[in-house]
Parts: sequence; structure tokens; C-alpha cells
Amino acid sequence: NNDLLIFERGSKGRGAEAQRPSTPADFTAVPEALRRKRAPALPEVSELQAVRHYTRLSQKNFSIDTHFYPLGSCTMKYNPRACNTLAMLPEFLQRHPLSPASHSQGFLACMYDLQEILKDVTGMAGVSLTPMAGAQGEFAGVAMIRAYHLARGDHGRTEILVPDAAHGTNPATATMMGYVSREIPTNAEGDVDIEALKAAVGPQTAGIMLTNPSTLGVFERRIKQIAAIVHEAGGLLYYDGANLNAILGQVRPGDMGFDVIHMNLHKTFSTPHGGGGPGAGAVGVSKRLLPFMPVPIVGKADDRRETADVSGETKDSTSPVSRLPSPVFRWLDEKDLPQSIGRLSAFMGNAGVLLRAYVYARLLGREGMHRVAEFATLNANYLQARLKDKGFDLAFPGRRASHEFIVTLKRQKQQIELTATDVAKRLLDYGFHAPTVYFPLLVPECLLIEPTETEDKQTLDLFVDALVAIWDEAKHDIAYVKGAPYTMPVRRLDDVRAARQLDIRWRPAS
Amino acid sequence: NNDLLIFERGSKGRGAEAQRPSTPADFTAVPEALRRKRAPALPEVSELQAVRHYTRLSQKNFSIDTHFYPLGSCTMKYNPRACNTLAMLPEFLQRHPLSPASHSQGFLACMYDLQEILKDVTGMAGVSLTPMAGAQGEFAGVAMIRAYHLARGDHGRTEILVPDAAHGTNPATATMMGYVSREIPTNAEGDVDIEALKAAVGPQTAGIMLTNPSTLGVFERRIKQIAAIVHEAGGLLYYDGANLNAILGQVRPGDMGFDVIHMNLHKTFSTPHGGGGPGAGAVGVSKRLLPFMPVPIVGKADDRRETADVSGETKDSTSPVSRLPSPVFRWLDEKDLPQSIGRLSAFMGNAGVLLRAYVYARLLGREGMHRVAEFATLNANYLQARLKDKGFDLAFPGRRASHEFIVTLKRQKQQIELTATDVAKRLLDYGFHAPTVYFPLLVPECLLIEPTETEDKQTLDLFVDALVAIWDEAKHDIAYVKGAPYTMPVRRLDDVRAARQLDIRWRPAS
Amino acid sequence: MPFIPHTETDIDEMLGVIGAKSFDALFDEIPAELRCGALQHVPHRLTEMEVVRLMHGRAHQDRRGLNFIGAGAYEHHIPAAVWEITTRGEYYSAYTPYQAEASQGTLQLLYEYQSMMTALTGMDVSNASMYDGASALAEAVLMAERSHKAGKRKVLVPRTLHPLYRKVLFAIVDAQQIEIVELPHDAHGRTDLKAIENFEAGSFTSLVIAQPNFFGVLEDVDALTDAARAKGAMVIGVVNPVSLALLKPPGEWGATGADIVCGDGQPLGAPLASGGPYFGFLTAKQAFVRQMPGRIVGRTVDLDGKPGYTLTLQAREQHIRRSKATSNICTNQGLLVTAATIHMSILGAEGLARVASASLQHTIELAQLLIEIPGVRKVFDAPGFHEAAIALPKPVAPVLEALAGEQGILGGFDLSSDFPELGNALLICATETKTPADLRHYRDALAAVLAKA
Amino acid sequence: MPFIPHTETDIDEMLGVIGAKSFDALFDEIPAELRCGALQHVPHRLTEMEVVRLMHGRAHQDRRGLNFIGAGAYEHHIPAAVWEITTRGEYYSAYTPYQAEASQGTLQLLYEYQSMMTALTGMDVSNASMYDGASALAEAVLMAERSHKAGKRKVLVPRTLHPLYRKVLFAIVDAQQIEIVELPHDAHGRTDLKAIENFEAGSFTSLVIAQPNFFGVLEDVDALTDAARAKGAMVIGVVNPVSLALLKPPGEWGATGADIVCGDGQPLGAPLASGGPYFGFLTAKQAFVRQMPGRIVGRTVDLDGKPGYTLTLQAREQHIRRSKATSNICTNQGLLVTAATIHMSILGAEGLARVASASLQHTIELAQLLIEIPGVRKVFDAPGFHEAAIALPKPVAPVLEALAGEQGILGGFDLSSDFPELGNALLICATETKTPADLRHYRDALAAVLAKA
Repeated sequence: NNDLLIFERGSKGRGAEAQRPSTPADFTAVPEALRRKRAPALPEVSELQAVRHYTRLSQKNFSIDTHFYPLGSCTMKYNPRACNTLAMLPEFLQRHPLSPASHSQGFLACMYDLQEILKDVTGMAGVSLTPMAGAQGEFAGVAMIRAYHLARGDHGRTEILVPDAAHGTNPATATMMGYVSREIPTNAEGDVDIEALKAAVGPQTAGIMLTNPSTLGVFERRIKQIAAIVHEAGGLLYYDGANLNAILGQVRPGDMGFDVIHMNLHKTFSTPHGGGGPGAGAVGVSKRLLPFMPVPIVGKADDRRETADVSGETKDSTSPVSRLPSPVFRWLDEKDLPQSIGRLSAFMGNAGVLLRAYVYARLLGREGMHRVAEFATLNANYLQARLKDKGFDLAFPGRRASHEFIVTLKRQKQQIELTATDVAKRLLDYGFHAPTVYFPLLVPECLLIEPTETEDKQTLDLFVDALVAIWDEAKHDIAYVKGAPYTMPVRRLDDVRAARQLDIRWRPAS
Repeated sequence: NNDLLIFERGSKGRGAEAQRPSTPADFTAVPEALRRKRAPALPEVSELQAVRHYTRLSQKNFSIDTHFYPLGSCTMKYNPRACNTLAMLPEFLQRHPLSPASHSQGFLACMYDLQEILKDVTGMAGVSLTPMAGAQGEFAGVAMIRAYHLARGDHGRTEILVPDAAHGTNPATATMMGYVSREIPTNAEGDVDIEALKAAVGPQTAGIMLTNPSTLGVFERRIKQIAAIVHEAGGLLYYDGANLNAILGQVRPGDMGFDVIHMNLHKTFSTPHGGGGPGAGAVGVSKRLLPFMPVPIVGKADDRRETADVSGETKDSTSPVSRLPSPVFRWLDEKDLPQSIGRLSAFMGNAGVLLRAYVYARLLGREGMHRVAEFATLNANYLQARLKDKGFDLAFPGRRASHEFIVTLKRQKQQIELTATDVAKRLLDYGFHAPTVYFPLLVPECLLIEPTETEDKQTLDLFVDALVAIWDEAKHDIAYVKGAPYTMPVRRLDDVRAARQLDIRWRPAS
Repeated sequence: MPFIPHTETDIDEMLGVIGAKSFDALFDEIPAELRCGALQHVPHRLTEMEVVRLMHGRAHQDRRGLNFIGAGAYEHHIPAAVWEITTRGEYYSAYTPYQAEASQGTLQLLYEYQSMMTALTGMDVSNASMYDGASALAEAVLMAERSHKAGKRKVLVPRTLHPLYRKVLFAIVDAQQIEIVELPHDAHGRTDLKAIENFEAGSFTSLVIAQPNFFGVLEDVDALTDAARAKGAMVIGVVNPVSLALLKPPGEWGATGADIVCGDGQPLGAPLASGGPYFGFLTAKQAFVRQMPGRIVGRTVDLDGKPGYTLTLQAREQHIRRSKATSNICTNQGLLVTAATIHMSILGAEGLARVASASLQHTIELAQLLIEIPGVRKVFDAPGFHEAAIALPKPVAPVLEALAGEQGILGGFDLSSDFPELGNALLICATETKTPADLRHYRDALAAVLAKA
Repeated sequence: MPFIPHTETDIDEMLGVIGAKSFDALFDEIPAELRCGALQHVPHRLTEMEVVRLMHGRAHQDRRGLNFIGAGAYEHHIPAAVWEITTRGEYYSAYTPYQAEASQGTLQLLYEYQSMMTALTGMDVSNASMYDGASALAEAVLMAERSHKAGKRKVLVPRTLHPLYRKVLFAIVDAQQIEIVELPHDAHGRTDLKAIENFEAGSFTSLVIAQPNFFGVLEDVDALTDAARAKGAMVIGVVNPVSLALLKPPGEWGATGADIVCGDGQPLGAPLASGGPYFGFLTAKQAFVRQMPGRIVGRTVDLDGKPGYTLTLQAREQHIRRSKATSNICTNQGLLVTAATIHMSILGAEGLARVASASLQHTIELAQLLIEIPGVRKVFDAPGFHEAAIALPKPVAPVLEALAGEQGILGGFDLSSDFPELGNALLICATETKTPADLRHYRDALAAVLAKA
């Protein structure tokens, strides 16, 4: 009964009467030829049935709110509840995206402030908030690189350089922008192979896409040298902000020499991951890329430029008896930025996510930004040190961890057949979500572990205990570990069958 | 780890910094002698720790939103989510109870409307919403009966009659009001023993407290005769509205001859049970008790009496561009009702619960009220018929079920030692909350089953299957059933030890 | 049919199984002459969409103001997480944990709540909540009568107690022949200690002490407690739970501590919300646990010896003891206790202390600002908490009306009808939610209103 | 330290285990000259209490109006249960279900979502969402290019497509040398069928059909589909999902049905919310499943043979295929899909049909009312859905400004800059949320504004 699909709970003719208009549907205004003949096979359930079904389904999930979730490269830190409740105030929810600026000053003020905050945090000259996820931010970034070269009449740049440890989105994005991506190898210490880079750059180089710290969990120490090499060749530097949490308030991409950056606000600015999104992939640019930013952007109304207040904390806006101010903020669009790469969404991107990021940024404030990186790094290095002490092999034992680090089970695999998947599945039984496994691709049997700054020491210690216990279990009974998990709603699933015998939708019995 | 107390998750000096004022506490304004010396032993946790702890704890509960919950006499029906979201609109939450009427017209309009709706539904002449639960409603009702007699100079009435099947709150309330309660027996068919009643009434009778349908799940057919007997003796009739769900829109307590009624809005009007409250125990009275109602009550502002709109659906109130109307509603207090029994709460009772009840009433409307009783009764009679068909013994086999009915396991107890507790605990493993057990007291090994109108037939059928399966299990292995539950966070708990080795608070290790 | 899942097919099948021809047949035991027809005054049904619009309109009619009213209900910041979790279906739509094994979430939470309340009040035992502070006081007085060996059915209640609490107390204990005697206050706004000394030993059952009292003045709780004790009476404390982060807990009052402590839990995570739902709390010394009304949760073990939680000492309660129960209370305020427990967990002792301290400072600052206005003065000079009585040079009611109407300022509670002896007195309150700008805004507005005619 | 649980003791112990003297030591691999000092432009931190007040103030500045704008974002009633459940921590704070066994809640829900979207669109397969409708269209065009054996890298896009969708499409596919050719519309506001016939067979890869189109006019989808098919091209439908409760699903367009269907899921439970987060949906015929971008969930079995759900066909995706992936998409709009799935469950086909029908009727009624005003007329006479183009006797922008300012009415979308050929045209929309009184209110207000000056 607990495993039925919502469709199987329904009955013909049942419905949630209070939640739908009371007047029966009238199809007559639709020409016969364009009319639907058979109703779509949607569930027919009561409100209680829907509530019960989806409440119980929710309980089958691990989540930050219920479990430690050290998924590497995903920054699964606490999502403050105030960010949600404030972004869902009725006035924010009811604002139509095409409402006039006179009806939107509160929202626009938040967006303007957020742009300013992100500029400061990244050291960039301009920020556009519209990209709807990290990958779209990457797209916007590479599109700006392309637009920059083309605007200068430089048509020969056809390649994007990508380190082999990069996120898959990097080469995929390069392809979408019509570039060929060329891999740059990583050396044994986890840094970019500088000689290989030198050999690869040239007049065909449009740019390089880098994460720093990299997906290997270490800081690229020669970043200034890399920047010089690429810039000298006429290429631009793209910063993949997936790992921004590691350096927030410590070092700024703009200062490292990057020309463009995307930020995953759902990571560093703690907006919810939502079971797979929405994200928000704001982009920041150096001065030379300002004309190419995607629109819309929030600017100040020209005639009131001097009266605006950056942080928006005028008496008016905080007083419960405030009155409406005259418009201070307005949209900047294609007319303002004629060289813009254009629009990436019909409206303003994931506005509600941006509001949440804004609330989070205000809660951290100037005082809190650098602590994010400090404690994320403290937690990662602590876990790394404890696991090393327990005999686990680190992928880069000589290095500081950034906000994440890699354990490799290559030795365990060889000795006792214990794989990264086995550990991941068994961890679930211990009440922990698994780290990222098998990424980055170049480290065998790897666990990419990112504890984030919001977890306490007690939790980290219990996680170490669990990994030690699992290794011990595997030594004594590898078959048992390979049978894990045992306490989840299902045991280990057959992924091969899922792909071979494709069953990706329910169909009504006919 | 999943079983720690919140105190055990804390660490000295930890705190949720964003959620508290940033300025350190300053004790100097408090005279030394009155100052606290040691901080109270409250948890020291982060916001994430609190969120995770209480989110996971919540998952250890059965609830309407997750399980069928046929707890007899408690009316565990679906609590529409809109009732919650609308009662929690910022303006409603921020209204101080002592705000002037000019700042409260929206709230007062809702309360006024609710009073009018409840008057119509119960057939009473006046309604006061202030009692904070059913038991306080009972208190208010008996207090009004007492005030009525005393106001007439009738000081000899010292007894309240209570049927033996009554809720425990009835005699307990009589005691609180200084009355002696006298039990009236029930006959074999579940009706009040009329001869015994006749023998019991007299000049000492202040009144009788009745539920109809009774806690036995049957309708008291001779209610008019009972009313006549009590009224002739000079007593008043009190209606315990716990079972109002059974007769909503079918028969009204006022028409049956009752002088005063309380309603459990958390039952019939579907406000949340909240793990044990809050309830709301509005009282309705006949004309002769109007002067005694508890205050405050919402009335119309005298000078605008003719302009008020009962249902409040003026254009103004529904238009998003509405302007503030002049005050239409005002509080009535002791000055308006000098004979009132007074105040039962510092302010207006459980106002937020009343708002939820109001939203529910508007969603049902005139068209929906009677369906509540119809389908609650349909579900109960269907379950009763199915269980009878499966061989279970009904307490009152010759009667229609009201919205609930009683199965007795007397025979199973005698034959195979299967008790009501055993069945209750084993049902949990089948994914169903147990019915009420061992109440009413006069039916041995009883299950008082109230399915409510919001459950679907598929669910009722699965519940029947579970009861049949448990009986079958018990026939084969009674010890196994007595060991239940097996799938809950804990197995059967030792209640005796809980009472004998009292452990009702955590203490810090000193 | 809103909230009813039955299809036509279901209805036919079910009536068939029952053997009833129609819905009417299900009600055939109800005398026909009693059946009512359509309800005449219930409005027609609205869809959820329509109700949303109606209620948004109604909410809009409740104008928002800058609030300086306290008087028993306090505007504090409530962390967003509190109600986001409290309204989860598993808490919101569960009931009293009668089946302990399927209610460990609520039960463990209540055990934690009891632990927090005993820690805060310095007492031994706590129940799982009462309706509100006022009714909790009435239950405390009844509990004292039950507990006191040679009760005289007389309780001394200070005039400095919240006047609405006094009314509720009277309404609830009136029928049980308990005499309520009022104790006057002195010129500092404190209960007159000498008034107690005039009573003979053994002549009253209990003394109620409100700390802080209704004027926001701190009572000399040690002396009052010792005085009552000297007369052989029990002591009932009525306290603001937030104040306890700063103030000596009732368990440490005088030589012995109070016997029973109660109050309104609203400041611990319940929004103002027009007065409810709030919750009452009730704690006591160990000796009185069996005289406590309401639910109590205990820790025990299961069949495997694993710890778990369950309702305990149920023999006190109405569903077992009926007319001999400690109270008629059944449903309490569980959901509010859920919120309070999460609220206290998030704030912690340090957070509560900061809230208390900021509220105290803001009220002191506000009073200081207001008495800058000619003709405005403080009524009492004693140290206080959270509230202060201010005397105006004019009748209070029209001043409050002008503040509310023109400036949207809810200026406080008018003391003049309940306490005519104080003159044109106004009770003001500024919690941690108020900024310096708010306080100045009030001062300026009041000055403007008073300057007018 | 907000959101950081470390005590001083924790910090000391942890640094000790690491063997680092200070926090700075943790960053010793970063060249010192790159380390930044304090951030200068980030404002100082606020407590939650302060942020609450700030954001309530900001929300208040976003004036509420009576909204008649559609243009790609539609104001529909969303049942309260939808977001109450969607924001439960278990959905809200989980991520992409990489560990299927610990994410069966999200996975089963996505499977149900895929089933609902295929049912609604009449297609075989669905992914688990794209960012929004506009970007989903771009992905659909790229998918068609990948799927089409002899693609000419040319797509025909009607002028009746949402102008913002056209811009997004251009921005996304521009770099891949795909030619976008605009098809004109006829006097009825429908795509000119003859324009397609002028293309040679095989000369373009795909035809985009928007149903209803941006003017709210219903296209002759059967003829358009057949015309494209006759030229050997694929058909991409861009549809409003609510309209599909009334309209023929794309799977049944013409002789063969559309090949790929996309659109914005916003009308299925996402609030207007300034434009996002919404979600894009993408469904297709079975043959194209391996060319789909984005996540797809499949049903399989576990070690015990029990059914369960998992991400499948991951070989299409960027984290496996990298530069050869079907798209760079990684994170999608999972939370919005959660809301949409619950929304569709609660409304059902009947509920969606009523929403669609009421929205259609209200727009027809509104247009009817508005053309009562002298000088106001309909731009097109063709049957439509949900939106209508109205011509005013004056320039649109100042009229809209006057309506918004004085009456709080958001009167619609000004068509005159994107479609100058239509004159002073305004696109209006009245969903099921509008009452007859609202429609009259708009009529009266517009009449008043037009009468002025």
C-alpha cells in the first residue's frame, strides 16, 4: 500500500472539489477540430489522498534537513528557513514578471543589492543574475567570451581548454557554444600541467575553463601563471564557481585574473537544491566583458541615481508604516546593452531563488562571508586528517584539502573487492548520505567528500566511525556489504535493467 | 544517534546566531538579588541541528497526513491545508489581541461570521467562541446552567446527571463547577435508561449532560422525552458536541431541546489536533442563557448596525485594491453582558484555531455541511457491516452506527487471549493508527472506530483486511501478536514502569 | 464534494453492503420531526480560490501598526524554522499520543519540553501544557487547594496581577467556594508586604506572586515567598518565561522556592495572532506531581529494553478518574508546545537572555524618551522588566486613538479603567523587535498628539 | 557565527587534529598576494529578525494590483497543499537523486511527473524538466537537429511565437550555426500556411508550432504539422500545459503528431513570482528518447525484485559524455516539478479542464466588455485561448501607466513594440482567478482612462 503510484490511488470521477473551479468545463468555444477528445490520464484523487501520498513519499528521501549529506562538489549545507519564508511573502509571489517598475521597487531593490554583493565577493566589475543554473551560467560565460572575440573581429579562436578534472558541464558547454574542447592534463599533485598548457595555447585558444580550487579538492597554486599564459595567447579565463564556497571572502576570482565567472547560488548562497533544482547561475565579468552581459539586469533609474541607497536600508523600507517611494530601480535590457549575448530565460531567471540568496547574503553579511570558507575548509581538513589517521588513502595526501577532498578505495578494491559504490550504499544504512562517487573520473574508486561548514564535529566523528565500521565489515564479510543497503525503502537497484528495459512512464490499463 | 535528546546534541557555547539578537545580554538593570545566577539548562545547538532533530522526530509520528487514523470520538479527518496558510497570513499573525477595533475589522468580521454560522448549524440563539477546548466549553456550559439557576434564586440544585457512557470530561466538569454528578445507566440497546432517569430527576437537578449520538456510536432516539423529563424537573440540557460531526446539517441540538452546547471545532470543523491541541470549544445557547455567555463576543458597532453584511463578502473585502472600511464590528464584553459567567482566557480564546474553522466552514458552505454527516455515517456503517460480515462482534448489533461504532473483542479475549491492546499495537505494523480502545468503559475489550468522511473506500477495505489478518495471526500465534508492534521506532512500551520509576525530565550531568 | 473522496460507484457499493437504500436510511433512527432542512444562514460554499481572496482581503483590513502594547502578549521575533517545522503534517495532524509507539515524535518532544520548562522555572516537574497563562493560574490555585493539607479555601492575589488573569481566575474557581482576597500595592508598584503580615497563620492556602507584575515592576519575590511560608501557605508564581533568562527562577525564591509556577508560554514562539492559540505552562515541586492537571510524559523502556516515551500518571486524569480527576482538561495546546520547544532549542539560554535583555533595555529607553515630553512622567520608580507605566497629562483613550489613527502606532495599554488610582496611566512595552528609530518615532508622535488641543 | 555550529573547543580540537595553527594555515597554499581583506561593499550582517523586517518592507513596496497580464506567465490558483508539501525539508533540501535507494521519494515523484506530462501532451517520453519554456524550446530545436538524419540546420519559427522565446532561442542556438527563419502570420493572427509551402522539401530541419500562439489565437495545428511533414521536417510543439486539458494534444496533431513538445510548466503550480523559478517541460516520441537532454527516471527492480526508481539513460548526460553530451544541463527545476506533480494530482484532468475553460471564458468576456468602449476593438477574430489582442485608439504605454497608477490595474502586455504592424495593440488575459466584478472594474477603468485627455 505504501508503494502505490498516485494513479493507483485514484478512482474514476474522484476529485478535490474545493481546489478546482466550481463551474463545469465548457469546450464549446474551442473549434471541434482542435478540441481534446479523451481526457488525459491524470490522477483522480482527493486532496487528502494527494497530501498523504506525497507526504509519505517525502519521507523516503534523504535530505539536508534529515541527514548529513556530504555530496562532493554539491555543497549540501543548511538552507536557512527564513530564506524560504521571506521569498514566499504574498507580494513577492504575486508579482507578474512583466509588472511595471512602479509595482516592483521592492523586488528590484533586492536584485540590485544582490548584484552589488556578488560583485564585491567575486571581485568582478559587473554581475547578471539571469542564468538559471550553473550550467547556464557557464553557457553565458562562454557566450560572452565568444562575443568578445567576435566583437574584436577575432574569428580564429575555435578551442576552449579544459583540465581533465573539470566538471562535465565545462566541455559540454564549450560544445554548445560551437567550440572544440581540448583537455589539459593534471599532474600528480593535482595541479594543472603547466607545460602541457603552454603547448596547447595559441591563436586558436578562445579561453580556458577552470575551477579553483579544482574538483580534486586542492587549490591551483600557479593560477597567476596560468592566467598570464592564457592572456598572453589572447584567450580569456573562465571561472567555474561550483567551488566558490571554498574561498568565499578569502580570495576573489577577479583578483586571480579571471575574466568571467559563474556562481552556483544554490551551493555557495545556500538556496535549496530542491531534489535537483532550481539552481541559479549568476555570472560576473571583468570590465572588458561588461557590454556582453546577458539581460535583464537591474540598474538605477537615471534621474535619481544620486538618491539611491545601495543596501536599501532606508527608513522607509524597514518601517512597517512605510510609504511607497518613487521608482529608484529599473530594468536594463537590450536597448541598454546592445552587445549583450541576449536572454537566457523568458523573464528574469529564477527570481525566487535569487531572493533566497539575497536573504542568505544579508544574514551572513560582511562579517560572515569569510567564515563560510574558513569553516568549510576546517571541516574538510579535519575529516581528511581523521580518515588518513584511520588508514584511508587520500588522492592527494600532500595537499591541503579545500572545502572537499578525495579518498580513493583503489587499495580496498584490489585487496577485498570493496568498491566506492559498496561504501556509498552501506553508508545509507548508517544514516549518512554518500559522498560523490566516481568523480572526478581520473581518481579510481573515489569518494569526493564535502562536509560543508554547517555540520558539527560530532556528526563528522560519527561519519568517520561509520566509514571505519564499513571497512571492517567488508574485511569480514564483503558479500554483506555488497548487499547493502538493507534499511532503505528498496535494496540496491538494478540500473542496467532500468536502461535496457526502459519503463519511464505509467500507462493506464486499457 | 537517531534517538538522542536535543540536549545531547548540543555543545557548550553553541547557538543559532542569526536567530538571536546580536547584542550580548546585559543583566545590570536587574537588581542583584533578583538576578538569575546560573543559566537554565536549555539546548545549545545550531539552527541546522534543531531543524534536523525535530524534522526527524516528526517522522516518528503517525498522523492524518500520513496514516488512516480511526481514533473513535476524536474525528481525525483531513485538515485542509488552506485553513492553515490563510490563518497564518502576516496580518493575522501580527495582530495584538488588544489592538483597537479600527485595526481589527478583518479579524472581527471572520469571528462574527463564524458565530452566525455556528448558530445556524446548532440551532442555538447565541454563540461565544472563547472556550479553548471542548472541556473548557463544557465548563462554560455548566457554568451558564449554574448562573441561570442562581440568577433565578434557585439555590437548591446541586446535581448534574451524566449517562454512564459519557466522556470523562463530563463528570470532571460537573465537579469543577461544584456539582455532584450522578450516573444514569444505559440500557442494552445503548439508550439512556428512561426509568432510571425519571427516578433520578428532581428539584436537586441542575441539568443533564448528554452526547447525541452517544459515545456508544448510536443516536439517542428518545431525546425529546428526555428533554421533557429534565425540563419538567426544572433542569437544563447540556449537549456535549464531541460527536457533532455525526449530525451536522441533519438534526440540530437546539431542535432536540438542548439549552446549551459546546462544539469541538477541532473535530467537526477540522482544525488541527496538533499532537494534543489546541482545540476550540465554542458554546451555543438557547435564548434563556444568552445573558450568561462568556465574553468577549463579537457584535456590530451600534451606530452602523444596518450596514453590516453578515457574510462579509462586500466588494471591498474581496478586491485586492480595497480600502479600509469604517469599523463595523466591535467587541462585546462584561459591560454589554453584565450577567456573563466571565472570561475563560485572557483574550479571545484560540483565535487562530477559530480562523481555521471559519475557513473550513466557508469551504464547506451551506451545500457541504450535511454531507459531512452523511459520509461520516456512510463510512462508519460500511465498516461496521464489513466487520460484522467478517465475524467481528458489534457492541450494539441491532443499531445503526452513527459516525462511529464499537467492536468488542470480549469473545476473542476469552477464546484466544487477544485483547484490544494487542489489536491496537499490531495495527500499527499494518500502517494504521489504532481505534480508541477501552472507551467507553462499559463495553469490554472495545474498539471505538471512527473512520470520518474524508477516507476513501479503498482505505476502509484495507483496514478490514488488516483486522482480519490480525485475528488470523492471533489464532495461530498469539505470542507474536502480543509482541507487536515490530516496525515502529520502539516496541511495546512499559507503562507501569513509566509510572513507578517516574522519569519526566532530562537533567544535565552535573 | 469538498473533502469527500467517494465516487458514485463507491456510494452505491457501500450502501449495498450496508443494506441501506439511501443516505436518508442511515439516519432512520433519528425521529423524522427532528431532521432539519437546508441551513438558512450558512453562506454558500466558496472554492479554495475564492476563500483565499476573501481572507487576503480580510487580512488587509487588519491594519498593521507599530506595536507598543504588551499587557500579557509580547511581540518577539520567532525564527522562521519554528513554524515551518511545527506545521509539518506529522505534528499538525496527529493527536494526543494515545498509541505511544506510533507517536514517539510528539512524546519525545514533550519530554524535552518538560525538561526545558523545569530548567527555566527551577522546578522539579512540568506538565505538557494548559490552555493559556490565565487558566493555568486558575488550575494552579485549584492544585494548591488539593495539595494543601489544611486548606482554608482562600487565596491571596496581588492587585498587581494582570486584571484579565484575575477575571479568568474568578470565573474558573468561583463555583468551588474559594475566596479570592486582593493584596494592595505600594507607591513603587510592588505588592504591599505588610498586607500579608496582617493575615493569621493558616488562614489562607496560597499566595500568588506575579513576577514581573502587570506594571512591569519587579516584586520582592524573596520576601513575599518567605512571608507566605511563615503563614503556612503555598506560593504560586506567575511568570513571563522570557524574563526567566534574566531573573531568579521561582524555584529559588526565598528560603524554599515557590511551590507551583505557571504563566503564559506565548513569548516562547507563539505569534500575537489576536490572542491565541497560546499555551499555559505549569511546573511544580516533585511532591505535588500527583495533583497536577493535564498530560505528563515519562521515559520508560520497550520490550527490548530500548528507551521510549509514553503518557504517564494517567490516573490523575478525567478519562480515568472522571468526577475525581485533577481537572477536566483533555486536549491541551500541543502544537504550541511543539513550537515552543523548537523555539527554545534554537534560541537557547543565551538567546533568551539576549531577547530579555534587549526588551528590558528598549522599554527603559522608550520610557526615558517619552518623559522628555512635557507633562509625561513615570508612574513608578522601581526596577522592572519589559513594560513600564507612564502617566500622561491627558486622558489616555483619545491619545491612543489619535496615535493609532494618524500614525499607525499602537501606543500601549490604557491602565485608567482597571487602575483608576494611577490617573491617566498607560502601560508601554518595547521588545527586542523595536529599533531606536521606532522609539523616537513613538516619542515624536506622542509629542505631536499631546501638543494638539 | 550564523549557521556555523563550531564552539571554541571544537575549533581548537580540530585544528589540533589537522596540525594547523590557525585558520590562516588552512589557506597556506593560496599565494599570499591573492588573499583578499575584508569585503568593502557587502553590507553588515543582519539578524533574522532584522532581515524579516527588511523583506516585509521590500515586499510592501511591490504594490499589489489586479493583474490582466499573461504573456507567458499566468496567474492561476494554486492549492495551498501544493507548496506546503513541496517545501517540506525532504523535498526542499535534497539534491539530484544520485543515490537512488535514499531518494525514492523524489524518484517516484519524477516518474509520476513524466507519466503526467506524456499523458497531457500525448507523447511517449518525458524528461524530468528543463529550466523554463523558452530554454526548453532551444533544447528542443537542438534535439531536432541531432535527431534529424539529414539536418539542414534550419528551423522555421512563426512570428506568432512569444517574442521573448524567440530571443532566448536565438541566444542559445546562435553559436551552432542554426538558421532561424521567421514565418509570417495572416490577418487572423495565425501562422501563414502558404509560407511553409514555399520551402523545398528537405530544406529545413524542423517547424516550431506555438499553440495557442502568443496572441492567444489557436493555430491550425493539423495543417501545419502535415505541411512540415510533407517537407520531411520534424515538428516541435510549444504549448501551454493548462490549455491541453481542452485542446487536442500535440501527439495527435495532423496525421502523425508532433515529434517534440515543450513549454513552460509555470501554469501547473508555480506562482508568478517575478518570473521564476518556473520549469520547462520536454516530451517526445519514443524514437528520440536517446537524444533527450536532462534527467530521466526509470522504474526497475532491487536485489529482492521489488520495484524501485532510478535515474536512467545517463549515458546521454554531461557528467558521463562530457563534450559529446546532449546538453550541458545538470541541475534542473526539481522543486518546481515537485509542485507541479502535486498540483496536477490535486486538480486532475477535470480540474485542469475547468481552469482552462474558466480562463478562456473570462478572456472572451473581458474582450467583449472592453470593445464596448468607443474606439476599442479586437485585433483578430479567430478562436483563441486565454489571451486576446485588443486595439486601443491611443498609444498603449501611457494608458497602461494610467491604469496601473490610478487604479492598480495591470492592464496587459503592450504589443506595439514587438509587433508594430498591429498598431496600438494590447494583449489581455483573464484567468479563472478573475470575477465578473473584476472584468467590469477593468472595463470601467479603461473607459475612464481613455476618456481623459
